[in-house]
Amino acid sequence: MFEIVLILIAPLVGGLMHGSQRVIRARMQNRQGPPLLQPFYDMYKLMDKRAFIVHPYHTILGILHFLTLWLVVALIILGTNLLYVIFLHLLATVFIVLAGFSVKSVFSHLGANRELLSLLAYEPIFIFLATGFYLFFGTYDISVIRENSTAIMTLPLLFIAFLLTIPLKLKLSPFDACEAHQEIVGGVEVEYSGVYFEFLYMAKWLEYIFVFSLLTLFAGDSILFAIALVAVVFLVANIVDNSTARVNIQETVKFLLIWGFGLSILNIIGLSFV
Amino acid sequence: MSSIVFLIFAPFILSIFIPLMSLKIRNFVVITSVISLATVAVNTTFSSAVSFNIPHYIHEVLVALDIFLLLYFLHRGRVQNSTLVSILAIVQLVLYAIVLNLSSAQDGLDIVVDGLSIMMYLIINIVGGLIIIYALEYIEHEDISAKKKNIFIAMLLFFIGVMNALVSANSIELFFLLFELTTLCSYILIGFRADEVATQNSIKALWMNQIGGVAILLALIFSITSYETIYFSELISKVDNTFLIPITLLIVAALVKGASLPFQSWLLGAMVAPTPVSAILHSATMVKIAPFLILKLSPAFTPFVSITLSLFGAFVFLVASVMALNKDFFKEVLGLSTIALLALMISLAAYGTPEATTAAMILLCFHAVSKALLFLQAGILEKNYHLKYISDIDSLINIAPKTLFFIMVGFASLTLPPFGAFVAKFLAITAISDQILNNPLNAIVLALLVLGSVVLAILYFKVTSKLFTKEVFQNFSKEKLAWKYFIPSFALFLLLVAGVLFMIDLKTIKVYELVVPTLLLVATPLLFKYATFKNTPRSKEYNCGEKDEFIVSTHYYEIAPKYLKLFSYIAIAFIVVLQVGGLF
Amino acid sequence: MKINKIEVTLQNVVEKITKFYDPTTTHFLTLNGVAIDETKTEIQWIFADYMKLNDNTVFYVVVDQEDVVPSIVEVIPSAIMSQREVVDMFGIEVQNSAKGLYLDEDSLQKPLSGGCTL
Amino acid sequence: MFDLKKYRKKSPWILHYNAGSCNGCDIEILASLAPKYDLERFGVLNTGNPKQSDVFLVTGPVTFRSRERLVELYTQMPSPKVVIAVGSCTCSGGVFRDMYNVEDGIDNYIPVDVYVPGCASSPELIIDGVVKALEILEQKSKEIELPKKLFGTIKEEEGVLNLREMALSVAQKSEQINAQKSEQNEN
Amino acid sequence: MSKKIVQIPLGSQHISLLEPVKFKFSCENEKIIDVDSDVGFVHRGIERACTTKFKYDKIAYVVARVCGLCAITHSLTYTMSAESLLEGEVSMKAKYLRVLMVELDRIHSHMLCLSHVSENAGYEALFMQIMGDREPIMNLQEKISGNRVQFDYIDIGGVNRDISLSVEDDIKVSLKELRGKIEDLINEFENNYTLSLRFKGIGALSLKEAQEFNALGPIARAAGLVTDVRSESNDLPYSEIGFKIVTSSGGDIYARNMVRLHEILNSITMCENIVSGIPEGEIKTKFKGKPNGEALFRLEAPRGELMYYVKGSSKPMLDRLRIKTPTFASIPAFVEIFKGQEYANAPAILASFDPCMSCTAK
Amino acid sequence: MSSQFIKAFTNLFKKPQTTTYPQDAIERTENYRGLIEYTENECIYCLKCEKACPPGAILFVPCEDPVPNDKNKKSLKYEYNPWLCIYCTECIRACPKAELALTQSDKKPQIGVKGDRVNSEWTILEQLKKGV
Repeated sequence: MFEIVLILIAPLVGGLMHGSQRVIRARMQNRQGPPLLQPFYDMYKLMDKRAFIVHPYHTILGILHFLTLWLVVALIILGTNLLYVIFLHLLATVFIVLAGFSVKSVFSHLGANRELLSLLAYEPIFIFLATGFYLFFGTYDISVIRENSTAIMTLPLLFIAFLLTIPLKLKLSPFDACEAHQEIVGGVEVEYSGVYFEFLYMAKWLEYIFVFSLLTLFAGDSILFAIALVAVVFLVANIVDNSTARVNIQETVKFLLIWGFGLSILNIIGLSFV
Repeated sequence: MSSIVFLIFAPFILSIFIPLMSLKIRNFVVITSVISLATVAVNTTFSSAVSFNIPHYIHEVLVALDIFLLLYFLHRGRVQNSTLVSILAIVQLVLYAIVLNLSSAQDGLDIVVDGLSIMMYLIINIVGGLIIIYALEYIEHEDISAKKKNIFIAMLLFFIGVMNALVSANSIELFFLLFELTTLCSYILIGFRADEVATQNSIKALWMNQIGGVAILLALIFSITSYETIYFSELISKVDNTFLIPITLLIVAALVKGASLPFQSWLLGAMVAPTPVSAILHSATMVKIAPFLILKLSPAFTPFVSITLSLFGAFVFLVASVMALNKDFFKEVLGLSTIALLALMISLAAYGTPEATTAAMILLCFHAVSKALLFLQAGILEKNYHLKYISDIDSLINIAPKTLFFIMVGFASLTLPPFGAFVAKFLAITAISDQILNNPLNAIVLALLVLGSVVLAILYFKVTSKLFTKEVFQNFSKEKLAWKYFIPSFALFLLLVAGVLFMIDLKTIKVYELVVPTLLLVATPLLFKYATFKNTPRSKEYNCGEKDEFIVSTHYYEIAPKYLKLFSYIAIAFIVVLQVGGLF
Repeated sequence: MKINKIEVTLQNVVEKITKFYDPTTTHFLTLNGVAIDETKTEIQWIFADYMKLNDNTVFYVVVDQEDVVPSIVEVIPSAIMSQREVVDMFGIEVQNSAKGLYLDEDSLQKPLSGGCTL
Repeated sequence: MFDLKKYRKKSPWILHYNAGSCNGCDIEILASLAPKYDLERFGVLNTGNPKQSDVFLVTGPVTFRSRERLVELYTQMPSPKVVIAVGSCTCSGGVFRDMYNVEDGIDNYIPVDVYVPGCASSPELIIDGVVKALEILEQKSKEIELPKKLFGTIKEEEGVLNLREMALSVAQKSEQINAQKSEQNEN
Repeated sequence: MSKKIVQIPLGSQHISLLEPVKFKFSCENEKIIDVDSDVGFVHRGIERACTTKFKYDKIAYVVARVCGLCAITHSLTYTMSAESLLEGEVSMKAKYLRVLMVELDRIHSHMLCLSHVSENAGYEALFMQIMGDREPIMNLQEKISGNRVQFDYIDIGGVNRDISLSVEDDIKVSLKELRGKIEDLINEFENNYTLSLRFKGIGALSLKEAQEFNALGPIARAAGLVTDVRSESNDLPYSEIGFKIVTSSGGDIYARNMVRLHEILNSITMCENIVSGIPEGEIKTKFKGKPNGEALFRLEAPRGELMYYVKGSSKPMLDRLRIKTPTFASIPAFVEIFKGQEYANAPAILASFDPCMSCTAK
Repeated sequence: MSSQFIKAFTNLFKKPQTTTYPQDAIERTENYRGLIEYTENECIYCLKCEKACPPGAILFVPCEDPVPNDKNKKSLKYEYNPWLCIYCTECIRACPKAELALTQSDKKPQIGVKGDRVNSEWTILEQLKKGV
């Protein structure tokens, strides 16, 4: 029962995180910033707006992206197979990429293509994350991982590699080339408007939940440690966001493949010697 | 036993008579025979393992046939001025002579039908049969004489017969003959259009495949001299860890047929043939020999061979996927992804653990179905819409929704849950992970595999998304498909769906994990069809306020030619290491 | 600031500018037109030296509406913009220069020429 | 349940277009997004994408070449939307009034809701303008607002609401009315 | 193969642009291979209006609206060229005040450019920081001239407003604070790794190209071309207040940023010198007569050399006013530089030129 | 990079730079150029300000019932368009009775809405002026 409530409020929690991220960013930039509930105001406003669409397929794919992502989050909360969740997350990405390519819009195409390339950067790390947990716990089941003690001491390099993917997934600097507002005006989301844009907007919130719930896996069964981990990582991610420029997508992929993926492999190889 | 004989001989006999038939009779005969072949193939699954010897006099005929075949190759080599073909034919003749001298009458089982063979029967006869039905329509759009059309159909049937025989052969000598016969079939089919490019590519296919023949003959010689057997079953049980060369040579033969690096160019050259040929080469026949052979041999592998081969397979998997990224020719993209996935199967099969073998076999089955489906659609695009290049394919969703649907299913089934290929990859990751603690090198295999599958996923989405690209105001049109196009495609689609049910039976993955994505994937086309957003206003794409049309296109990813060469050298190095590993 | 005015003809202007112009010491400022009366326009090529006090050189020629002004893009690539501007503003043809840098089809044509009245 | 309308003014996303201004107002818009004035405390985001914007900040007196772009961007914005003319020249042409390549204020092309004076408008005035615009935004209906003039051609399409087509028909109608009026005047 | 071309628009409306300018990039993947540009969006017809609509003594206000960023330089250059055709002498105090305003304007313009470059490189925090640091300068300008952007400070004969002692003190305090902040910024631009990925070696213009395309201002100086109109004329007292030419080498975005940052430091020094040594005198003297003859004046605007050509014939209306703006000359250079760059860098490169389209099209 | 790290972190605990503008007014500088204010009684109707104004934001249009002022011989009425004015203060410098008839206040101009006399209505006034 508790899980179901959690699943239902997951987007809202994500919205709160997004709101606090905006506030923190504003404060770090020495300005007042929006209210904490700003994402929800945006959401209500988008509901109220008349929407233009480009063509129905584009819109449907956007909605499916949101639903799939919610499903992914739900499955994580229910504590199912980690590797499977990661593959299902791929399906969500597929929907958004297809949506991006489905319109004849330059920026949407560019964004979708960067999204595809970023897949190359983070997906291997995610799969290795699952492998790391599998080797440590002997199972992919998230519920089992949550019930055991923390794995962070055994998988430190994987943890670092996973941290590297966080800016990419949350569209934070320096790895926000997929969204890149100043270059491609938001990428795949450029052609959405009104209530249909809301789905994409809320999907962004769900990405927060997705990333941070994966992060809590490193904390094992200690809830306090999990909260501390999320808070610290959230803060650090924001500090990095506010002290770096956006590197372009090639550099991003190169960096994550060499450092992120390299560290993951090292950690996995290291496991076999321990 | 009778069903096996039927599977082997019925296509041969039919293929002799088909060229004499008129159009209507031909279609009727072919369709009935294809159905009966498929039925018989399904039937074999219920029978227990069969094995028998072929009579002695047929042996003599087969030897004569073999020599005749090699002489024919020699002849073709001289006619086409290809020294390579000639030399390889001569080498084979010499080696074959040695083999004939060495092999005294052996008393083993020439034909052994095990579970693997039955699985291959299913693939060959069902998928191959569907492709032949499709070819009946396809060939009618080809600008050639009626007789040649008949010969084409006959060749395809003949090919199926050869494959049926090949997967049941236990004698390496017999295997060699059948191996050469598939080479012959591919040679004729690739060169079918008889223009310059086709001839060139068919010659290329011929000499490359002959390398495989040489390797088999060498393996045979070593096998006879060291282990005194010409049978797979005995060789595998007898083989000594210190002298694995017959096995490693057979692996080379498998790699040649599987068009792994550095032998990839013959399969890519095969694109010039009519599309059913590509379809049958890529899905049901020819290239499937590679994983089949590796699966057959894997119990005999030493750990060294096993890890080298899996590293090699994973390497080729990644490289071929990367190579496919910059291709624009639709069939070429499919071809390279075939090479990649075959390498993955080889890599998995090389492990020999139950999970890895299961993964390889699942992949083998579903790859056949998916690739057949995709190639059929490629042919439809080519014939109905004159589209060959991905960059030309815009708004297919409006022009040809059915074709698009099948293409989408084809691509989705190669990577996304709940389809078989996904389950196979899932199993593969688990299987390799299990091995990592034994040997850290497996982590590299896993890394290559993961990278490769992400690259492949990128490739598939890049291609499919191009089909979706559509302008704002464009009308939806209904697509008419000939039934001989539609039925095979639909049947293949049903097979994929049935595969999902089979996966549930497999119990490696939970039921809801299959049901949930299935629901999503079912919802997508339904929504596409019924959610039309009639009353929502449309607006044009955002182009910075400009009204011009801008050219949009998916990206391509160039790799420098020098890297291609480097990859080939690495592949050759792997093969050499493999042989050396076999020696010690 | 001082102006050195040098009169040229349409025939020898390119030659003279080629002789005068050295990209390391001089830079081209702009191509200027001054309407003298309804049909005649003075065309000026304005140059200045780098790091030299108050030094400007102006080559000028008086042209009719129908005359074709030679292009100096071969010598000075950056002149292309000002040539296009002169074409738009004065309606005087300059070799190989396109119209429509600033003005649309339906706006006032050759607004700076002597013949233009609003 | 609750009135969604009141959230409109809590989250205005702006689109900025320079229709030929001297960019004095543009840098002031930038300055009002910067820490000192920080428009984001009103929920303002500079999206730069007409499809997701509610507030259209226009600067400049509309030069000939920017006319079509201005209208194109305006039609791409979903209702309800408000248009703010920032700066004197945007309101009425300012110092550029009656110059030959200038159309004297954007309200000849699109309906303007708020006029922000000043040359250049200071961030203070821009904030005033935005706050004023938000009040107006809250009152607006969801009806599609169309520009006063439109250029170019449209693509034929049946069965869907094509915005450009609607706008064009409105524009043609208003042209006809104008023509009739001028005929009457002549008579 | 033409199939591989992607066309990417940048403008006329784009989030990274302040002004309408249209670039149509033909790209292979994201690599730009060809550029098609349209810069005429802002053409309003000021040159014609100055000879038909406005009298010579109002033109200073009109030409200020050519461009909001270098408005002061526009009015100053016009005023000086008109003054040279009239009878009268500008007092030394007015000259000092003019230079003070021009240099303050240069500081804020350079800072705006820097913030815009970092915004377009995806570094929002730095954008905010520089914009925040720029506010005191805007305040100073408002205190001196009464308006933040369009100062309308310079008129024929001198300047419009005197400077009070309290403002002088404010200037000293603010500039001192600013110097420290600029030094921090130099450190940040030099040492931030992600910024160097976006800036170093990107969008480079070689010295030879700079000479060939007649690039001007910070762009040319970043490429190593020693040119600054402030040392090419003696009409303004630049030599007395500690002007130094800042050059760099490399010609990439990084070098341009460095030139701008060091020029800001130099401008701060100059302003401090001016404030501590303003001579006594009238702020405005009366000029007699109507402009007669030809005059050509050049001045260093924040973006480079600005030229005015004025021709009058003793009438209240001028015969001809020609404005040659810095960006106008650099457009061929832009187009050349874009070729071969990644599209991802295009907005940053464009911003680093600090283009002023309303200058260009007038 | 590290200095920016620290700056971002310390900024989190600092008071933001942002003004609270709509709630609290912004301080005016002494030279602030606000609305042009006109005192009808002081005006001598020399029309110098009208001529001096670059954009033409001051018009003296003929009207039927002018405010009684014996200097106003042509029965003109002062009209001012704050949405056209560029606040250059040229009119005040031209005015012989500056600071009396025409002054620059430190009031900021009003935000216009639909129905204000911004553009099309102002055009009518201009035509009226031309007609004289």
